[in-house]
Amino acid sequence: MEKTHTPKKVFVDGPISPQFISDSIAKHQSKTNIGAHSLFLGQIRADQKDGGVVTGIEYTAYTEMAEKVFHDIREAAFAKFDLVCMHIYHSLGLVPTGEVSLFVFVSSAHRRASFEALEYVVEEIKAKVPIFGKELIGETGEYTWKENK
Amino acid sequence: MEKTHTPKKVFVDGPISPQFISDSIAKHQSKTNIGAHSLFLGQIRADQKDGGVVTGIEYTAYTEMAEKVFHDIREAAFAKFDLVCMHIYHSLGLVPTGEVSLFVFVSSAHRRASFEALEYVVEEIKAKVPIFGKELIGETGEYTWKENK
Amino acid sequence: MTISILYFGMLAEATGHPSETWEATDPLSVGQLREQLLQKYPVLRDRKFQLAVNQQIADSAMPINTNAEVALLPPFAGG
Amino acid sequence: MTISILYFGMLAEATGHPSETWEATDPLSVGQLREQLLQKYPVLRDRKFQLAVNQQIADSAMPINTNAEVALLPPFAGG
Repeated sequence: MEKTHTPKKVFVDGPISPQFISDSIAKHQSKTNIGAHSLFLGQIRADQKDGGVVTGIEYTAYTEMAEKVFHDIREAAFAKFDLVCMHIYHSLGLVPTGEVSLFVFVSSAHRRASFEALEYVVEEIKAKVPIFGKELIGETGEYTWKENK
Repeated sequence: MEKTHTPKKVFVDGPISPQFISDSIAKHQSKTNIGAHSLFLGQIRADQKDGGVVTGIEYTAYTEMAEKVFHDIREAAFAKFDLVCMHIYHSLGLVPTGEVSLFVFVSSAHRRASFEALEYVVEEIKAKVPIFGKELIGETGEYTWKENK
Repeated sequence: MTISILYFGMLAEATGHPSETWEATDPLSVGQLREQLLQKYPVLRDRKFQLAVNQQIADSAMPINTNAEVALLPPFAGG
Repeated sequence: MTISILYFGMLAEATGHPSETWEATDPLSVGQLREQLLQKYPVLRDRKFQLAVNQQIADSAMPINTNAEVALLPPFAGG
């Protein structure tokens, strides 16, 4: 059990690579009280828009507030669910279509806590963290602003 | 959308490595209709038992039946949830404590389908697939037979 | 008729072998076979197990045909 | 009193700058500031946004103190 959850670095520059994800997984193999890991990866879709296909999302954030909100979500998840550990990473800057911009990683002794915490954390991030996304469209410099549902 | 879901190879010899997981993730970056991946990893816990600590699980299976059941679970998940793709891997043989024996990977356009499918698939595997596990205890050759709850 | 019986996990351990050929009278239901198995292997009486016939979980009423593959499955432990 | 205003995403685009210093009469509520902002930037009238005061989402009744940091936040798009 982690007893103190110091604020952790969430934002990373550009896409989150598969190698970064496997390194995170590998680091947890020494935590032998973990029986279940649940992971969520948000990947940029090539959605069709007026004017062309989405080629990537340019992320910006109100970073100071976002880091506080990430910390609050983290604390709330540890209070609600019986977790061993949790990591959240989110991209800033350009993330091309097909690449990963959000990585949520929750680990627990038994599977139910990890399922429930995963959903909770992802929904909270989508609803509460001041991150903004410009969806780049086609080859002509067009864009629209993304809005979470 | 995958339209035909031919039976896939599920069983792997020994632990599922972090590198194997990141290779699977990387292969999905060309599927640009995917917006959400949910992953589950079952990791072997060092549970305390009479006689010592669990050092690993030795998995065996009724493989012909297990492969059919995995296929049925896969088909049912595609019918129930709006998925783009799905992969299931399970270890046979010895998986030491701290290593991964089950890897479920579901991908969809939007997050809800991937959350729901992940839970569904993991619960179905635990309940229906004829896989058997001998929990090895301490250094003296003792063991108990594992039973899913 | 002849059927083939498979034992898995702790049941292979309890019976001392992973499989055997079983000579039985026809007709035979799953429930009847279970009784015969418990008679031959009293050690199975305090073990939980399900029976699968031709790789499908079977209830007691299901008839077993000749050449069927019957598996004794202890509790599952996948994952 | 002086407050500092931050504009994010499409709102920085709409107002033409990412931040400005705002001179206001004291007392000032979040709702009153919102009205003054809409008067200065009519383009904000058809934009959805929330206000955060010192990095906390604020409702209309909340008072704003001098040196506060007020942020205009368009819809969130994380993930």
